[in-house]
Amino acid sequence: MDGTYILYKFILASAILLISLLVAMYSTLLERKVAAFFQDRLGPNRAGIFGIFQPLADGLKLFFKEEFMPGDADKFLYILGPSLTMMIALLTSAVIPWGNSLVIGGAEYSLQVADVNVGVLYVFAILSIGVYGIMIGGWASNNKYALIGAVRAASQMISYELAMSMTIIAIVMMSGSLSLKDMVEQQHGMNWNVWYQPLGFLIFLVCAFAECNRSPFDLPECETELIGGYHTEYSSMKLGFYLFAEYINMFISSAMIATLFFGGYNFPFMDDLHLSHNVITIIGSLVFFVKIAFFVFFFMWVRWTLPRFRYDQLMRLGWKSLLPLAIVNMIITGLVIMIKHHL
Amino acid sequence: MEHLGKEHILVRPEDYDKNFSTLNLGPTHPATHGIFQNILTMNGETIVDAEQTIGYIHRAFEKLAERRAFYQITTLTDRMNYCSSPINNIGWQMTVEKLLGVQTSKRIDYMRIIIMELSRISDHLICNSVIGVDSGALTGFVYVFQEREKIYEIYEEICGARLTTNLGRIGGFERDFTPLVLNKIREFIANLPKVIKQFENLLLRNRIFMDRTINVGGISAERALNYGFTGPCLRAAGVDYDVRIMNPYSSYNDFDFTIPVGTNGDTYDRFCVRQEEIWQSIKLVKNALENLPEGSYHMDVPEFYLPDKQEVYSKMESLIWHFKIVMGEVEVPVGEVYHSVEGGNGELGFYLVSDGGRTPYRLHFRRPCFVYYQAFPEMVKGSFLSDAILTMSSMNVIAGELDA
Amino acid sequence: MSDKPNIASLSGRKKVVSNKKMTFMEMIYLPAIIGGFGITLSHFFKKKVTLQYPEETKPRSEIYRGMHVLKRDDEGRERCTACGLCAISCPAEAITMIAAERKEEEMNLYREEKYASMYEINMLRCIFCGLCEEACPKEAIFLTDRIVSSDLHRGDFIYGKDLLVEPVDQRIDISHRQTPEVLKFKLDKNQSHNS
Amino acid sequence: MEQQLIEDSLKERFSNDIVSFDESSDILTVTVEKTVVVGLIKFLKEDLGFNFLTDLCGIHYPQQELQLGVVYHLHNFLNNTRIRVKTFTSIDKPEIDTLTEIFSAANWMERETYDFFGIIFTNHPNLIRILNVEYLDYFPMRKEYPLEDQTRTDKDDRFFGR
Amino acid sequence: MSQYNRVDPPEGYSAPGFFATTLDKVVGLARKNSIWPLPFATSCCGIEFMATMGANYDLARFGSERLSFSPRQADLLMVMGTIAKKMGPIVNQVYEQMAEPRWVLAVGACASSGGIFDTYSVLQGIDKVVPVDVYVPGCPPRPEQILDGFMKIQELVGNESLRRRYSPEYRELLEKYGIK
Repeated sequence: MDGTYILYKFILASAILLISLLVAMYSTLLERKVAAFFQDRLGPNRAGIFGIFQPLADGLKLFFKEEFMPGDADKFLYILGPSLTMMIALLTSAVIPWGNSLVIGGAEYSLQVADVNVGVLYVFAILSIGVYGIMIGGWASNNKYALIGAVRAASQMISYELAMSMTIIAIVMMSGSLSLKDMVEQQHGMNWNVWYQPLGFLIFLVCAFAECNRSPFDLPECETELIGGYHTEYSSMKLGFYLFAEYINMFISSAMIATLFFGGYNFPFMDDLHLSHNVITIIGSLVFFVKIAFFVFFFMWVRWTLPRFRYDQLMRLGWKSLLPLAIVNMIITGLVIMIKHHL
Repeated sequence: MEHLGKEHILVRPEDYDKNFSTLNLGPTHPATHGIFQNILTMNGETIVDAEQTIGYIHRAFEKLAERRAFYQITTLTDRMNYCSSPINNIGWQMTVEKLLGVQTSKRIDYMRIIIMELSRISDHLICNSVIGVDSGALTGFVYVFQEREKIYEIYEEICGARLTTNLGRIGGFERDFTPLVLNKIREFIANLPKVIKQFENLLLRNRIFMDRTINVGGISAERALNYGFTGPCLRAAGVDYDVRIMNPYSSYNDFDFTIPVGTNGDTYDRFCVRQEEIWQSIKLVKNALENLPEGSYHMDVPEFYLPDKQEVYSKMESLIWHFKIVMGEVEVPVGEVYHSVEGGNGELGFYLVSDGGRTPYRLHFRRPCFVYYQAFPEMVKGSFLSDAILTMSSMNVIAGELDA
Repeated sequence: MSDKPNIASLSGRKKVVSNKKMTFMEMIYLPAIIGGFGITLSHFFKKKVTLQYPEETKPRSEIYRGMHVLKRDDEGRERCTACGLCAISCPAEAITMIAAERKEEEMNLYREEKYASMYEINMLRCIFCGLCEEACPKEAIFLTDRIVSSDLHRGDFIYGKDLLVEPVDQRIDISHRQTPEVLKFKLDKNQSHNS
Repeated sequence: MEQQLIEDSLKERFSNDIVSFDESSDILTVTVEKTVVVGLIKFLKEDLGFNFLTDLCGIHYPQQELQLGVVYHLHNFLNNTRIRVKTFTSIDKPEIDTLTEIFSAANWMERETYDFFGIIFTNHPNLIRILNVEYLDYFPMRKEYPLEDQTRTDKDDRFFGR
Repeated sequence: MSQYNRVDPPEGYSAPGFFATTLDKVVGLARKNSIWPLPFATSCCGIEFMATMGANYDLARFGSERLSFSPRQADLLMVMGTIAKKMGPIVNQVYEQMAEPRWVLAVGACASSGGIFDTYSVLQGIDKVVPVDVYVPGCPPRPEQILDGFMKIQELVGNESLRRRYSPEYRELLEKYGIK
């Protein structure tokens, strides 16, 4: 392995890390602005024009706020919780193909940090660890509301992971690969998976909401019931990590939706433009971010429109509706593939 | 029962060895909207038992009323059910009028109906939108609050204040409706249906919301009556008891309106009943506006209604009367009356005992939500924590009214 | 007769309004959810109603009950005669005053023979109910549409005459708070000693 | 239902214990001995259809022999009649039977009355203070106790007889 | 009367020639624009607070629409409505649970002074149990007044030194209220 390769990976990884953080940071502002606009309000506009410094203000304030540790808390776990959540949220971005490759000086540089050949499995593995951060935090706070929040988060995660994986299996069957890069490559042009898997997309979308603990599945925090849920006892930057992780998760989930169902960095008529490979790659990456932005917006749109589920209804929806539907979807996909294969 | 630590945190020793946990809901929980406490005994997320503590904003209204002159009591009733204070004000004024035997003119009655129905709208708007907030849909709340803001503007134009209005006087109103007021009301009534419709579309037939509310916190008509339910909560259980029709006051019998009822008294029923009552109120305001007779905006109540200012400035007798009224040295009949109006939450009663003095000898408020909130444990037993919160907000417990 | 209520109508105007049966379209969540999206999105592009408060202000009603003013008459004399009716009518007991006898040389300062040498309203206690304005037989105290500003010290809220009495050169117009009859009466020159 | 009819049936049943009838007031008012009040209300509910307890409150007349009173308001929904029942008790031993067996609504109302006036409702399931702090050592609504918070510092009582 | 009301401005802040360090300024600016309130709404003023949060007045413009119902996360305790004596210890406890730096805004007559309720059961102003930074008069105050009070708090926050919250004067003030 030569030095250039390490340098390139290092730059790419830092760039993606930075972008994730930046996007998450500004998602917080976007969320507040979007909420305001949905509600006929203006939203933050005092900190800089359009409230552009609002996230900085929030971050700085949280940073300088008093560190607080409840008397009966488990000290180690209490700190571990938010750190784990934050770390895991950032890990997923490694396997997402942010764009095709750039050719510089004859060498090809892929815009994916790691093209793991079991990328999908990696994502799921990481995502399912994510809930530990919440669980540990909720447990360590030694607060009943936090505990209820943590328990809810854990059970919610388990129920929806299953349906989510089932839909992915259908996709995997179609692409015949577990690598995200391959999956994107197969959706070249307008050949997006969403056209073939509308039901799968719907299920995946719902599960993504549940995995991110976003409304209408925001039971673990659920302000009006559990005050703050798992982060009730957290203050200062530890709280900041939790809130931040939520937005990073949202960003990553949107990226996953775009990658799996909306062709990632592919866009229609990309072959008809007759542009150089590098330009196409850059446009592709931008398109990818537009797609992500739309889904981030969609996440917010849903939050400010719908009431939330009740705990048992959430379980019922997960196990009794989404899981059977996902299985049916999988079987149909299998049948269609089989029939096509034999024709 | 044993107190550990701060007095408001209760731990029952007999629960130590059971697998139940207690959850302290309130007094500063976001869903209590106002202040009261529920100590829930929980089995997982299921509520086994609930124990209520109230009185966190007990302000001694009744004692205070014994030290305040009759005309000053509107400032107290304002702060009782502050979501619909004009109803309380007017209810109190009608109680005194009943004691004095004053019959108000149609114009005053209709003006009162307009104001009372507007405040009923504002009361129900806030309650129903808060059910939305508690179920996680915040946006509808902001939409209807813009309409509430318009009601505030109307109040402000009528009496000069937004929320605690001190509106109306014994024997009528302190000033007439100006054309501006009438215009504002017309405009408001014309615009409101659109917003209500939109609000209903957001929630009413949305399955998530229906699942959250149907068969949640239900109570049978029988139990509801036994618990002294009135208002939307009783009507949701299927009993069409409404003071406006049973004991028509203020010429309510001139108008035709229906009494919406529910079927089994659950949260969804309460939501629907309130929503329909808003529609009925819109109709009532419209009708009352159309038929508003001409005439004076106050009756001749020499004991309480201050003489015209120009007379006070120029005539000695008027000045003396003015002094007498303000000092409270007027002849008030001895006696006792009970008068009730249909408040935002139900039968709002005033039991007034007068000994002829400046102040009431005893004034007891029958506060609807104080009476029916005690059924809360029975209504939430066996349901989930989330249900308890929706039940609580759909009962529209106003702390000011609850604790007096 | 038992506990059981009359299932029939008490009022004869009963109408069941809640329909708990869901149609298939409602069962599958999506139509209502998409409808909801439509509603929120339509608001997204609507003109915002927000008032940018410190920069923009909304005119308050002319009869808004805000901070009090102690009026002077046309010749700049204080109208208040310290009769105490406002203090008695105040439900919050926020008004205190000390009456004093007017001296010969103060004829141009005070309208009546008795005046308030000290007049204080505790603005933190005050509930702006307007009863003092109604009780005043001398057109001396009125509420205005100005608002009392917030402050850092509790003691600073006791407003004395320095803040309450209107400055001679900056009169506050309160005529819209008065009935047309009073305004007409005030035009009457024969009655000018009264008003 | 006619007032007369109610009056007659009550007289027939509780003739010895009824202190007075008052028809002059807005609602038919019956004053009874405290021993029978619960029985009377039960009779009103079960036989005369007064199915709704509108209100229950205390009252204090320091100058009377039986100083403390309880006032009940009942409502017959079907005939739309109301009735007011009063009963009085001495302040030394203020005990009245509870109504919670008949009306669940009476629970908090009685607690409130206890809280304000110190009237003890015997056999009440949970007769503790409801609105006031538990350590309050007097019954604030009795006439002899002051209204004001004694710690108020920003009021000058010298003026106008306050 | 005012000695127990408010935290005095930091020593030397108003003195001539004083100027805050850059960090102080920046943090002050950040804090000022990100005040997360804990709405302690008990009665009427709470409804006006809802109006302030609503579309017409929109407290969010100041970066404060994120209500923190958990005291740990809040910067500003907004006490709105009557605080009865039964409630007093709870206000104190909530204040105690808040993480530094914290400010208190007493909204409305009842919270500030007891208002019309000069009765045996009502606390005559929350400054009896917690130190108050800004009082907002009115019963209830208009949303404009609440915003005014809020901006006063912002001013206070923006001008405060980073370290003041650990100063001996501040500790002494808290000790007066029995807060460690």
